[in-house]
Amino acid sequence: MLEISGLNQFYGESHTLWDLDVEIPQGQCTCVMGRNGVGKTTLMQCIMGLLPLRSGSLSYEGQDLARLTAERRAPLGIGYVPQGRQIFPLLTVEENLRIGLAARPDRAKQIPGYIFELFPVLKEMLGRRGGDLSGGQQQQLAIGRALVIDPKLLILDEPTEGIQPNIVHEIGDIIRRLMTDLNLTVILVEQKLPFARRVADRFIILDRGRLMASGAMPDLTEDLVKQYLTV
Amino acid sequence: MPMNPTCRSRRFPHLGGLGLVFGVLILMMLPLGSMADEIDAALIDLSDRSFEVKQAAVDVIAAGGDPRAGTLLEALLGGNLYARESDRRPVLVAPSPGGYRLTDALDGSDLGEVERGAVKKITINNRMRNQLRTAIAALTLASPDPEIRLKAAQQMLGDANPIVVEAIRDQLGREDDQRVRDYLDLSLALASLRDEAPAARLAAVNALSGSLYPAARNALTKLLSDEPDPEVRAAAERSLAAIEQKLKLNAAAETLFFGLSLGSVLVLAAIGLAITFGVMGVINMAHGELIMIGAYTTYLVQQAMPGFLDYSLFVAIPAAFVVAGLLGVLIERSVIRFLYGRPLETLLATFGISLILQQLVRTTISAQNVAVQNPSWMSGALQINPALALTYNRLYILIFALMVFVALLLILKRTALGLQVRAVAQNRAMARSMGVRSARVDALTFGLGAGVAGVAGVALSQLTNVGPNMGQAYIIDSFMVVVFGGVGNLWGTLVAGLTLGVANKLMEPWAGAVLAKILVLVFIILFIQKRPRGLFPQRGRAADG
Amino acid sequence: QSADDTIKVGVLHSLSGTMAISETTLKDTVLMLVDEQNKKGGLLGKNLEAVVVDPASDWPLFAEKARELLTQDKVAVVFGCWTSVSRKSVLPVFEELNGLLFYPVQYEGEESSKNVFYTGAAPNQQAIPAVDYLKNELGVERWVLAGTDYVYPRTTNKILEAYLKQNGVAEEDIMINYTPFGHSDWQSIVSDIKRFGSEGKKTAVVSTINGDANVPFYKELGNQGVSAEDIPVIAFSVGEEELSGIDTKPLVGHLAAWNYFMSVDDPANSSFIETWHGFTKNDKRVTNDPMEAHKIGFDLWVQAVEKAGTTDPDAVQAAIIGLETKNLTGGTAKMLPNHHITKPVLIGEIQEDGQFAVVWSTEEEVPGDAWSDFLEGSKDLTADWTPPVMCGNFNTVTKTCLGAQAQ
Amino acid sequence: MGVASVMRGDRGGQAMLAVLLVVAVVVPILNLMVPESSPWHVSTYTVTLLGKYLTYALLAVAVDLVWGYLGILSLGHAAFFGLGGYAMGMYLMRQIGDRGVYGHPVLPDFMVFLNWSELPWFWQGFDLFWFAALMAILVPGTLAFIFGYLAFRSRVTGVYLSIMTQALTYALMLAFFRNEMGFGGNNGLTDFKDILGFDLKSDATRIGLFLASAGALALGYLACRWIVTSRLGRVAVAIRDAEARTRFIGYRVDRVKLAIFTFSAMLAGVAGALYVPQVGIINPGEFSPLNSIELVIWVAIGGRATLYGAVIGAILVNYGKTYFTGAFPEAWLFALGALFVIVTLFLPKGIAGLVGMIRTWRRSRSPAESAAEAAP
Amino acid sequence: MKPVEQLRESMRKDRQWSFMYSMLDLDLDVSQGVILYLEGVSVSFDGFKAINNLNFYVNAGELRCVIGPNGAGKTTMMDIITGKTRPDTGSAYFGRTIDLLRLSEPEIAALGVGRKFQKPTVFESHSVFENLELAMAGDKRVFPTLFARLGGEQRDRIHEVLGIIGLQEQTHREAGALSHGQKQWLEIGMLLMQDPHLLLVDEPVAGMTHQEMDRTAELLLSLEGKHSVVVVEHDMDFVRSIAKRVTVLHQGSVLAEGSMDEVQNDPRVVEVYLGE
Ligand SMILES: Nc1ncnc2c1ncn2[C@@H]1O[C@H](COP(=O)(O)OP(=O)(O)OP(=O)(O)O)[C@@H](O)[C@H]1O
Ligand SMILES: Nc1ncnc2c1ncn2[C@@H]1O[C@H](COP(=O)(O)OP(=O)(O)OP(=O)(O)O)[C@@H](O)[C@H]1O
Ligand SMILES: [Mg+2]
Ligand SMILES: [Mg+2]
Repeated sequence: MLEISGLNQFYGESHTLWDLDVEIPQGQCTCVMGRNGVGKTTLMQCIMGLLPLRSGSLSYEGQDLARLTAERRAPLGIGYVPQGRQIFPLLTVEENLRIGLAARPDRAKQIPGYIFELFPVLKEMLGRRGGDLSGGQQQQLAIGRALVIDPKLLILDEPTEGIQPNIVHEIGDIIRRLMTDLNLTVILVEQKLPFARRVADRFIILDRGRLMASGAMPDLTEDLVKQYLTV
Repeated sequence: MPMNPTCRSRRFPHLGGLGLVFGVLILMMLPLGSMADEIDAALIDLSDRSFEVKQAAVDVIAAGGDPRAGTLLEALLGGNLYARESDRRPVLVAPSPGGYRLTDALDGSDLGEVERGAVKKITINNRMRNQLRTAIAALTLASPDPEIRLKAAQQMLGDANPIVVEAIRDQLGREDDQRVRDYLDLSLALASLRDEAPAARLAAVNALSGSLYPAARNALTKLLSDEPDPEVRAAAERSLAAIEQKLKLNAAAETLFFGLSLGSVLVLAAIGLAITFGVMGVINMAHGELIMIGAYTTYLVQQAMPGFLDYSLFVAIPAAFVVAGLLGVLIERSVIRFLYGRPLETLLATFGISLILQQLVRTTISAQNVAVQNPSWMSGALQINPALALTYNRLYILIFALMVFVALLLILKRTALGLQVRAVAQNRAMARSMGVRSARVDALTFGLGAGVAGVAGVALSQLTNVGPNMGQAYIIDSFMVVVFGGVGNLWGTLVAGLTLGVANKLMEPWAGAVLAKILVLVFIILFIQKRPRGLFPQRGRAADG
Repeated sequence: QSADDTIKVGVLHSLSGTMAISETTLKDTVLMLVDEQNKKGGLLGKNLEAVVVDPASDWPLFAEKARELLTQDKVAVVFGCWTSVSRKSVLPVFEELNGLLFYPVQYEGEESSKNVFYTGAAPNQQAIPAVDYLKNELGVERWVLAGTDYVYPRTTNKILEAYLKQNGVAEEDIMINYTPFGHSDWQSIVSDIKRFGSEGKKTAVVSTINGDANVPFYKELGNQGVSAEDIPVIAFSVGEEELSGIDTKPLVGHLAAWNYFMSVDDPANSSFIETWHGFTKNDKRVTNDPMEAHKIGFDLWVQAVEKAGTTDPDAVQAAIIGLETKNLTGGTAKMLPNHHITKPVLIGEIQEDGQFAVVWSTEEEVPGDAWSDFLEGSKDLTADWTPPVMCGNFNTVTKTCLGAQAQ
Repeated sequence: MGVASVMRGDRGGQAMLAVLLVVAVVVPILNLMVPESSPWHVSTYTVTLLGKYLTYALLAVAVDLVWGYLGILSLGHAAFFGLGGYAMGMYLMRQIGDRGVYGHPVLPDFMVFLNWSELPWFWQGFDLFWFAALMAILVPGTLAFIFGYLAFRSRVTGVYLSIMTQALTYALMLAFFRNEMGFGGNNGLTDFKDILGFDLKSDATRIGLFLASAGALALGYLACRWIVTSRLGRVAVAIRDAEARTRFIGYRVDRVKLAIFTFSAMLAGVAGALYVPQVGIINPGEFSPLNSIELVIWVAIGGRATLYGAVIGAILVNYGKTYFTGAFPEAWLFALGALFVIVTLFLPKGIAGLVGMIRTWRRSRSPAESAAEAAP
Repeated sequence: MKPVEQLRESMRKDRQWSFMYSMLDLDLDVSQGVILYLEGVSVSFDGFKAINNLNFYVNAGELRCVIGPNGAGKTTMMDIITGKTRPDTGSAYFGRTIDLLRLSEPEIAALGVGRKFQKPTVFESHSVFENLELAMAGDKRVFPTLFARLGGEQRDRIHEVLGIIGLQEQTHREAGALSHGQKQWLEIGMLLMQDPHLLLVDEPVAGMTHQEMDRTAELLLSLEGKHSVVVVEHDMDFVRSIAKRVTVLHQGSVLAEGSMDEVQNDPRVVEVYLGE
């Protein structure tokens, strides 16, 4: 579904991502792992087009993503739940959700109802400013917002951060369900092994901006964990 | 030389009018023929250099009783009367291919075509204008057209001459138009104040109670100063008190209107900024110049359609919106789009743009102000009562400001653009990730703000100067209004503008214009201490960081 | 070097900022005068060269630019300034460097410098005759003195107030009102004027409202239905140029007092207007009073230079006093020892075409008076820049020269 | 703390001070000792101009201190500058003595003219230089203190604060325009004769004022440097970036702001006091809100939060103005406007940032060199 | 409040002249063994009751975990303690004597209440080192700060903390360029530098790996005894590893309180929070 090859990224002069070659297979959930500051978020932002690439290519369903601006990627069906939630703080919950409607291929005028089923809090808080929500509520809103655009590829950057345990659990289920129901492909950035193991099909491990290992989830050995995920 | 000596009175020029009416009424009874020569001479005198000679001539012509004298005098008053250079005969002119086509002013006969230099306009002065109006009034009080009679009655209001009073009484007997009757009644009451009989005076005093005509108040005040009869005095005092009371109420209403009207100007000037600055966060120092561009568009539109002044504004409003809006888009695409996320630098760049635009107007049009005309429906006033009139231009601008406000509110609250622009302003990267085409949204929004500024320029051109500096006059106030109202809140801008306008006007009578302004500024500074984020603050967790 | 065969003429008028509206025209005027003079063969066999700078309506910048003109460009004379504050700002510079400044705008008086020639009207050449006209010809008994809050209106109004009171006008029949620069909301003030004028006595407004504030003022008058017949307004700062920015229909009949009107029928004026139209390649451009003042000032300077045979400031100062030139309204302007000139006073009524029709004029020219006779502090002062007095503020009672010139 | 420690790491500032020192030594020599005919002569015109630029530079430094480091976009500094200027102007007015046009021994001309019979109370004491000098600092300082106390206590921040400072300036402008205020109305104070007994028209006095300005700039610069290199300076930047957070680690934001804002206002007052004798006039136009905006622009052009950038910006823009208004009197606004736009677009960090940009550019061209540079 | 009272309130000496009047002089009184008292506290926003008659006590030297569903009011409670939000009713005392509701945020901070925010906020244009330096305990009034110099001991302390938070390599990097997790650590470091009596730690391990979590747990446990710590966290593994006493908030008030086991087995807690 998404093929990344030879990707290099710089913040000013500091080389953050080094010659990444990653493949995200269709219909599966790929978990991106690594310690703090290895470049996971940076990679996601590159995929979303929020950061300029130094070199490399991104091919999404055969299309060259790198040549498209960020706002042209969402309509292709890429939904993004960024790290740190990035709610529009002064828009109401409803407005936060509506923003994505314009990018839907079917031009729907209504927020899909299943989102409220997934996150009932959002329904209760429809008229409240996004910025006023509690951290966990905001995180739920962020996921809901990404779903509004009816994505084919969903990028989740640490989506469970700050969410209460029962909902975390539920989010795991939701992800799996969406993948089967909507034939969704998911890229998940996650630090928490149990969750990652439960939800993801595949993993890739980054360290200092380089791809260190990848494979099917069961292949994630304690060795790898020790080497790349512990300090 | 004038035949009526009172005309030359220096101390009491208005007696010129009086004497004239006197003359008219007397001479109406004389046989017409004996006057003919004198009138002929008077017609020649109209083009004399001396205004005294002219005035005397007008007296003669008016007294001549010629049925066409009214038309001639009207033409003179309207500045349409010319004198033929060859024989100084007064003529009416109509432009024609070769110059002017002349008609005799008195008998209406066609005098052929001449070149432009062959006739000279007959100028009149202030005093003559007064004289002419009174003369025309006297000639037209009995006119069949009630509108003309009404004008005449208004003109004669308060005239104390007994013969005039007689004529008024006469007319009242057969007058059937209520508005005219009111004026005539009032005139008679004013006249009766001077009656010998206290009872008559008393009746007149009571009739005048609460009348808002300045003439009534003045007459009562004057009466009080020398009225011997205690009963009449008491009544006059009462009447006067009633008048004062009503005047006060009217004055309060007037002040409120002035305040709202000033406020609406502030709102109009600021509302475009409420978008470019309030919503988008661009510190747009060129906002004033966008207003200026709108005003110049009005000017150019009027130049382009000289015959259709009354419709010009309807063309100018969309034109200004488009011109200023496109300019806004141009500014946004060429400069501002590189500066998002660096709001303070937009200040710098737009300040530079404002300098360039000012100078551009100076070099391409002129450094002087240009004359933007008021369509006829924008001039004059809606007379609520004799003491309270709402000027049309202010009234329309107030309404217009509210319309613009509502339109913008709908755009921002009800359209996708409104939502998207707010999203982009709050978090550009995230908005783009959601598929919002931020470049388009920015350009459209800035264009909208600029276009609204242009539209404001159309309105302001009706009130004030149109010149290269006009933008500078509004920029400070506009920022003040937007900030005072609370950045990002359109309602805030409306309420802030109107509040500041009314506050200013409430203070102006006792503090004077300058001090009032200073006090309003101090008030704003102190008020902000209580509400550090304006009247309608952005609230919630996000706002207080 | 070319500097030797040209004589430089400095032009110190704001081309940007608030005053550009009025001053750019004067810059063009001086350029035209220089051009005309060069066509006539220049001066002292040399070509004139105009040096234009832009003090940008910024008063300290005026002083800086004056110094630049005098020391860097070494101009022989400067034509410039409009506002009083700009003149006050450059005055010390001209005195220090002994330059020559021709100042073309009507002003408040109370000044006479060795280095400045005041070719605009002093208060006695504008204000007092105007009030006389209103009083005598229109029978005005109540007065509104409305002005912008700065020196010129303050002075003029003070002089007028003193003058009116001397003429038996009661305190309560005078209303004084000051507004800030660029005041644009005249609703309350016009309404007050209307009320003040509706109390039975013939009322007139004497307006020293400056610049931009006039347009909204007149528009408001028109809209509130204050016609010239009810309450005439006589203005001292509204000329043809200002009117060209206003829709004049509602203003017909209001008055202005100046020393020149474009509409004056005089051959000199016609040819001036023709030259102006030719120079600006625009036959819609109007002429106005300060332009005439520059024209007179320029002619007098040229004559003085020719008489002195040099552009040396001292020589020109000495030579110019007493020189005469034709003004554009059929009279003569004479440079007086107090550095002011003689001027006729004309009163005009605004016409629909934006021109003024002269309705009254003084029989002969009025000599400009630097120090008003109606002000306490200055009634004993005179200015005389001829020997033996050689003083700009000479106290005729104590026979001393006051102030800085004393040293 | 020594000058050396304060200036450590401030290459731009070191260069700026060095240039300032050279100019302060060379210009007087070239003005006073070199004959006018020599091409090396520096005219008095130039000296005065330079002196003026230096006072502007000091003002810009004051603005940069509060804007660059504390994040307060003050549009009120023109007012502090103006107040300092008025204090000095009042002293200079009193020095005129009976040399005014009306020859009144005490009252300035405009008061005689307005029929004032005695000196208003607020003019008392201004015949003494030390008093006027003190006032030039204290009046702006006090105003800034009161204003700041109210505003910072109420947590007025961001554009709200900017616009309030602008309202303050605007109110002061209108107030000073009023003739009743007793500060000469629109004409302001002018026609000064001498300062401390020295004739203002003499070259030596001008040089003196020029040197005083240079000295004030140097001292002001060092003082600001000292503040920004202290921990308080770091707190200021912390406030700029995350005001609320700063509170939660225990700093009283309002007091930090108040202290620095007041100091900056005093500095602006000093600049104003030095400005007035050199340009010869102070009038309410100095309070114009647009002046304040222009001032901010000097700082932005030079480079915000560098201090020396403010100096460069002030001098550059004003030199540009002087030059353009003479060279292209009818088109100079195009040039100035374009300058503003171009600097913003191409030099996001102002002129001070140019050095950094060139360095990066050089490095990106020759990576080998940069590696060598980074090694030690 | 009646106008008169309002006036009196605004004229109160400690308000009017608060800049001359140092609250720092007050001593923290924990003689009852309790360092924080929240009693009957309620807050509502636009009619929504975020905190509802909350009673909450923390003992001196205690490490307390607070859990509860999203939106239960945990962050809001911290806002109240640190002076960011004023409650509508109720009282908040720090020790027996110090009324937190009368103090401003910096005063509270100066008294020894430190806080790590849920969303990491660090001083982006300062280096990591400077961030720590600014947070360091000490006299934070204007003039002392102006003249403050960094002593050797203080420098050592900063380096020690840098070690604890694992950011030695980043010492001179701008904090703005740190990754999310690194910022979390920096926040913790700043909190340590403040050396407060009471630490309020809002979601410290969000975005951390398991091992980092363990380190954080160790760190917090090491503070216990000398400091009082309130930790809010949703990661149950983490909570389990440090918790002695746990408070569960729900809809703005305390739902349950007790040992981890008690709480975990409380059916109400399971229902609203933990899940099966
Ligand atoms: N805006 C920036 N400018 C410069 N460097 C940055 C910027 N953002 C991140 N970095 C650096 O790039 C590296 C990768 O950051 P990134 O945010 O991608 O990490 P991450 O893997 O998502 O970490 P975490 O698990 O903490 O979220 C880090 O070392 C960080 O310091
Ligand atoms: N300023 C505000 N305006 C409106 N509602 C608010 C405001 N602040 C908080 N709330 C509401 O109060 C409730 C409590 O929020 P709080 O942030 O304290 O929750 P929390 O317990 O910290 O949740 P989380 O675990 O998700 O961080 C939430 O429902 C939130 O929406
Ligand atoms: Mg990350
Ligand atoms: Mg929370």
